[in-house]
Amino acid sequence: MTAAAMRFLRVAGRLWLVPVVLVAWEVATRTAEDIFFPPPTVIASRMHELWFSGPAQHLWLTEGALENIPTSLGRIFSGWLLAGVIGIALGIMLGRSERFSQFVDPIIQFGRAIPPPALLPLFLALFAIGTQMQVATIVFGIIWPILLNASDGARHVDRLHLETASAFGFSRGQRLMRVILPSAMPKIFAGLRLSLSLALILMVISELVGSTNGIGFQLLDAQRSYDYPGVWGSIVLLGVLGYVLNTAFLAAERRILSWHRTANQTT
Amino acid sequence: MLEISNLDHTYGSGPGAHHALGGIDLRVTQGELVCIVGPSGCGKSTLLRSIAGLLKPTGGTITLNGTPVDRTPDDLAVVFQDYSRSLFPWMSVGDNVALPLRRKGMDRGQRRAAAEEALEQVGLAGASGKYPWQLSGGMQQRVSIARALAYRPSLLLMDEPFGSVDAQTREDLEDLTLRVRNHHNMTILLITHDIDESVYVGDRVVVLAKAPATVVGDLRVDLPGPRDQITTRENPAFVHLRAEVGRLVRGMRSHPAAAS
Amino acid sequence: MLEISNLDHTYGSGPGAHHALGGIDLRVTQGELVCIVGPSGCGKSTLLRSIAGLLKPTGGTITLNGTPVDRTPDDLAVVFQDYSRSLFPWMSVGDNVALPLRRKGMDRGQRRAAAEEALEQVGLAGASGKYPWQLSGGMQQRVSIARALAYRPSLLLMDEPFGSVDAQTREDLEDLTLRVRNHHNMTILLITHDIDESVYVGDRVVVLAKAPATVVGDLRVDLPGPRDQITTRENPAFVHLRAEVGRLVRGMRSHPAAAS
Amino acid sequence: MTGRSPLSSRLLCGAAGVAGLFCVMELAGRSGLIDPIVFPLASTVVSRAAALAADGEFLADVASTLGAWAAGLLIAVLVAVPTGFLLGTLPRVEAALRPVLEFLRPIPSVALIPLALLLFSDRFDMKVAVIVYAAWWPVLINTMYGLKDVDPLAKETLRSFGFGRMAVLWRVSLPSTAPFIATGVRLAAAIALILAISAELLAGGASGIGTFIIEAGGSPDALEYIIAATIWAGIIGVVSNSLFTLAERRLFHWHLARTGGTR
Amino acid sequence: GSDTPTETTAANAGGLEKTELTVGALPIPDAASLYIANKRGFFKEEGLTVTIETVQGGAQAQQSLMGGSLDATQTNYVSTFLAVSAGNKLKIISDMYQATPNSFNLMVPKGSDIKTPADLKGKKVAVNSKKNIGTLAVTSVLKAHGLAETDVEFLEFPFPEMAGKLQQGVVDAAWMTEPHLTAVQKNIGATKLADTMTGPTADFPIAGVVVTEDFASKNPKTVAAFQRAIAKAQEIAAADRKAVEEILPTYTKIDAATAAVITLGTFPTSLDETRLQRVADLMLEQGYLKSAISAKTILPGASG
Ligand SMILES: Nc1ncnc2c1ncn2[C@@H]1O[C@H](COP(=O)(O)OP(=O)(O)OP(=O)(O)O)[C@@H](O)[C@H]1O
Ligand SMILES: Nc1ncnc2c1ncn2[C@@H]1O[C@H](COP(=O)(O)OP(=O)(O)OP(=O)(O)O)[C@@H](O)[C@H]1O
Ligand SMILES: [Mg+2]
Ligand SMILES: [Mg+2]
Repeated sequence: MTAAAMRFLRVAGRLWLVPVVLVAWEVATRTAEDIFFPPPTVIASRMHELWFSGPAQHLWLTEGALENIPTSLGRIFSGWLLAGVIGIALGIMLGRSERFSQFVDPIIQFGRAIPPPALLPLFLALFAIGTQMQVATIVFGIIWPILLNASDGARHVDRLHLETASAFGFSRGQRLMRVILPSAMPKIFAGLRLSLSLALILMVISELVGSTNGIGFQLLDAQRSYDYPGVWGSIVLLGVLGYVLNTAFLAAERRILSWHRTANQTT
Repeated sequence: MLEISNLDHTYGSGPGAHHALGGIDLRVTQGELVCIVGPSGCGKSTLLRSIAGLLKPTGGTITLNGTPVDRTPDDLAVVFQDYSRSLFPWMSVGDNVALPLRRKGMDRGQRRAAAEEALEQVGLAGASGKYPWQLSGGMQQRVSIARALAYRPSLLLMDEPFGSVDAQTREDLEDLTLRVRNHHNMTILLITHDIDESVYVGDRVVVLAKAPATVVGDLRVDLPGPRDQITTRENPAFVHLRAEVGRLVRGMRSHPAAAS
Repeated sequence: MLEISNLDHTYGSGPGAHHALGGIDLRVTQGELVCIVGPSGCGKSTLLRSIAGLLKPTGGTITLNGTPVDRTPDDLAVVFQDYSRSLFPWMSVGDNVALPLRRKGMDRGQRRAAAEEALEQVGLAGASGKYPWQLSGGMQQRVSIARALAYRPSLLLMDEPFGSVDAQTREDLEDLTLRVRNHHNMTILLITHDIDESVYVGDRVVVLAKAPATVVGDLRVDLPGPRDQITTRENPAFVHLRAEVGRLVRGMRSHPAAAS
Repeated sequence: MTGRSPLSSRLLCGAAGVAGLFCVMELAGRSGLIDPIVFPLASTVVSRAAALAADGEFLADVASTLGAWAAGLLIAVLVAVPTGFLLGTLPRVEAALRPVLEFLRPIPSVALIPLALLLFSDRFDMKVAVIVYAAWWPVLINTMYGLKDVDPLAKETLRSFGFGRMAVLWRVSLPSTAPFIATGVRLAAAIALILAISAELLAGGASGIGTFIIEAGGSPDALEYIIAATIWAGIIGVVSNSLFTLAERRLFHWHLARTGGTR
Repeated sequence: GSDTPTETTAANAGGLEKTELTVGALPIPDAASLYIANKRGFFKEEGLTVTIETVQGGAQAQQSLMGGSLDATQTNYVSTFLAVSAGNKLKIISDMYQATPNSFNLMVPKGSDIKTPADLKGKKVAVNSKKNIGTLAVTSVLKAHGLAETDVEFLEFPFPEMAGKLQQGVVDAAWMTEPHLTAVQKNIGATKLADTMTGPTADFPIAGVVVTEDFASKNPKTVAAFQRAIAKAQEIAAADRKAVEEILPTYTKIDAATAAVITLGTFPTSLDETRLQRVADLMLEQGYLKSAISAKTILPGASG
């Protein structure tokens, strides 16, 4: 068998469940005939109409797609990256400094339990309306898994690894970059993966207030126009985006954590 | 150089407490190689960890070059008993060895070369690109020895460093340790269970008794140098000393003076 | 009982591949204690893991009592080289030892008693309530020996089981192993780096050569039993065998027949 | 370790931290950095929150939210942990389900509330369903990542004694993954609370913190009420997290002892 | 729960199909008569046990209707017509609230340059929800001043946050209702730019009670009983402002003092087809509806 055919079979093997689910969904919705639950084909044609029926020179993307999807993606990425940097830095500080964690922990646990929409007024007060405020909302909403997992990972580094580091007089930087960070990495990645999809969710929430574009805004717009295929279309778009982002993430993770995968492989 | 007086350590507290070290006095001079022997679980590793500043003893003092040890002293290297867990699985063997050398102000190329050399010395030429978990137990142990030797510390602490290698390799590593020590005037504390080894390699052999650990013997090894695996071990003085240490470890005192 | 023929194993593939076992043939009969010696990194642990069914060799066959080993055989126990990682940190020492006994259908009380007894035999009476990480390296090693012995397997695989204990304890453990073997007619494969030990304890000594591992020597140890630490080691046959094994490990062939 | 009780020092430091934040917020309000019209003064909000503690109706709201929260969290954990084990140990199943799961994961639970409204005729069920949907992800993901972190030698040890897959899963994988699962549960606990409140906020109902916020929305002092209620949500978060942490410390003392937990 | 068995018997004597109703209501003055009817026992008299649940907005409440967690709900008419045009089968069973002058105003911050609605060209206007009564009313004001809907940018903010947005200059004008209207004048000195309930929106119908068509056809007697009770309460609310002021603090966080000063709408006492038709017509005119809807089709009795 050729390599291409092998690859095809592998991908097919991975995705076989998708058509099954789609067909089941179509059949179920067609029999139920509920206007709230349009069949996937209807959703697909609405999605096509909304986003993919543009002119060829725009890669068949409509103006709506070009306006809303990139803006939303921009918000997601900047929010996620910011949350990653802040979350890892703060998480490691919390994990490694008992003192610091004693002072800050209650505030963090407090912040974690606050519904992000409830803090919108504060963000609206602190940040300029629009992208800045939305990114702030996303960061606030998704930072917790990264923060918690990072601080957990940093707190529970194998003691002997740390002792080795001190015995050889590792500098603070080396200790951090070479010992603590790599050994917390698997947990940090779990956090990053969780918050990547949370970022999509928070993007929607942040676009619900005072916003004029974005996927979340479109979702809201469809909702209040009672455009059910449109609502479902936005949801499907989010799901597809999430799937794509997650796949890219896993590919990156596989490269970065390769030692981890093979080291812990069982035979 | 190293002065330990009345060192005492108790693990935990309450009914589950364990009194591991019971007042240890020890003095090691610059450039000496002191072997520490004693029954399993007597407190050798505990002593070593205290000297390395990794464990805060509950009593007594340790001073190194005049300053009390309350954190890990500079210019120290340790070969841990649990060598496999002390290697970083996310780094290649070469990086594991080269990493501490950053402290020595070496540049990338120098570090790499020094790591390669150290690995070759322990018989692991060509393994530097592998990961620790791709090596056998004995090879991992040798990586951790290479890491310590490449670092050229002024004080080297080794906790049963040659336990997982075959006899031939063990002898090579003993000789390597002696050579490196002589070249770089290191002070070495070496824990071992092999009495022959302790006499062969040490300038002094310190014998610890069990629970809580105390020094029950401190024998000077007066063997002609340079040592040699065959001639030294045939030396009558060697045979005598080894019997003496053996008796001490087994709890029979050779002569009153040796008792603490 | 155990038949290994033309066993071959290569780790990985492509340029980073490592050919660890290069066609090993070995036959062990019921009740035999076979010692395996060989240079560090030659493939001893790999061989052991294959027999235990923990690793699927890339070539050759292993049959145990007539059935090919493709998964972990029943009634087997292993003392791993990396003993500290093979103990479960979330269980007390007693529970660690008692856990496998569930497979033997013992009730709680019996398990507990058997564990206590095994721990006492390895010199750890009273440690059963502690956690593994509260013990010294040698004590942990003894716990993993106690766990294997308490299980009374029909096939026992031991990978450098006495490497981290002092000479006295080592001798005691050697004798304990022999006693338990005789009582329960176990078959034992024991990897060791101590040539004296291999001759003292083994019915046969198998010598492996390096990279890829092959059997270069297979010596029958014909020493009068019961063995005794003092008299056996003084026996001229012992001294001769030990020199022979030593030569084999060092790569000098004693006589043409021993070469593969 | 210092001589004084770690618990009391924890409380003291935590209180100091909270007091610090309070002062910063109050100052920001008083100095005009944050206009009190836009975001009320910290002191106003805190006194409003304190007054709520004596408000029987609000306490009933809190109880109602907590009920849905606890039920949702419990179900989420009970579903996610076995699923995580299934997916973590059967790579083929994981590969087949992954596209579907990864498609579902980023769908905002908030967007699903209207659908949940259509599907459930009981408000409590609806809330619980939405909570389970959102809260099971962190537990699932952490379980799967934790499983990857299990020491293979520990598993091999048990296998060598002839234990089967299930026994290895139960006796090695579960205990060594447990601390990481616990982190997932703590993450999920906060998310569950957020979802409980959001569901009430969007769907309304007879009682609940979210319903309280809707009612407050008609008031001229709405912001104060909303933020005061939010403070209670935060307090619930702190308390539940402390309980979880306490439980973790007791259950996983071995984990702390082996890792650099006390350093 | 049905606490008094005698009443259940009475209800069954009346032949009611369903005696226990869960009704959604927003915590705003519009819903006053529901609470008055409940408090004064008008529902009980009709053999109904009514539980009022707070809802956040019309759209979610309609979904709860479909899902079955609500039997009836308060909703505004613009949402209702939008829903009906999308294919939802709904029936309006009672009219509850109607605009009066100054009950829904466009506000600008103190000292704003915007003096008339014509100055709004290119400015930002806050509404609580787009494509709803707010944008509809503001647009009709704009039209009266020669502007179109697209000449301003509408931004969505919850009513309580609008004061802050005006103050910060995030928006140039805000469409608000009571009690926020009173509060924003008092707190930041905002001033009224225009009353949005004039001209085509004068006395505009705002809110009523809806049920699903299915519910209406299966429970005609229950619906009738409900209508009678609400009508009684509407009459009280329409005639006696004190009654409304009293009931407001019981289901909203509006205190008695505020309740006494805010501008209230009126409480119509009958369900009138032609009045409702105005909403549909204005929506059609402004493009909210793609095709005309006859109000008659969404009143009980007519099959939609
Ligand atoms: N973390 C700990 N908590 C409680 N007790 C401990 C701990 N670590 C070690 N001990 C106890 O202290 C004693 C000495 O331990 P140590 O590791 O120093 O022994 P050792 O001399 O190095 O033994 P070995 O030769 O077996 O390695 C042992 O009895 C052990 O049980
Ligand atoms: N997971 C692995 N991946 C790649 N190579 C491996 C792996 N495990 C072992 N090896 C290689 O296989 C060879 C044999 O290893 P093994 O552990 O069997 O040696 P050993 O005889 O037990 O040595 P020692 O006495 O040092 O324990 C070594 O050269 C090692 O580098
Ligand atoms: Mg030790
Ligand atoms: Mg090995």
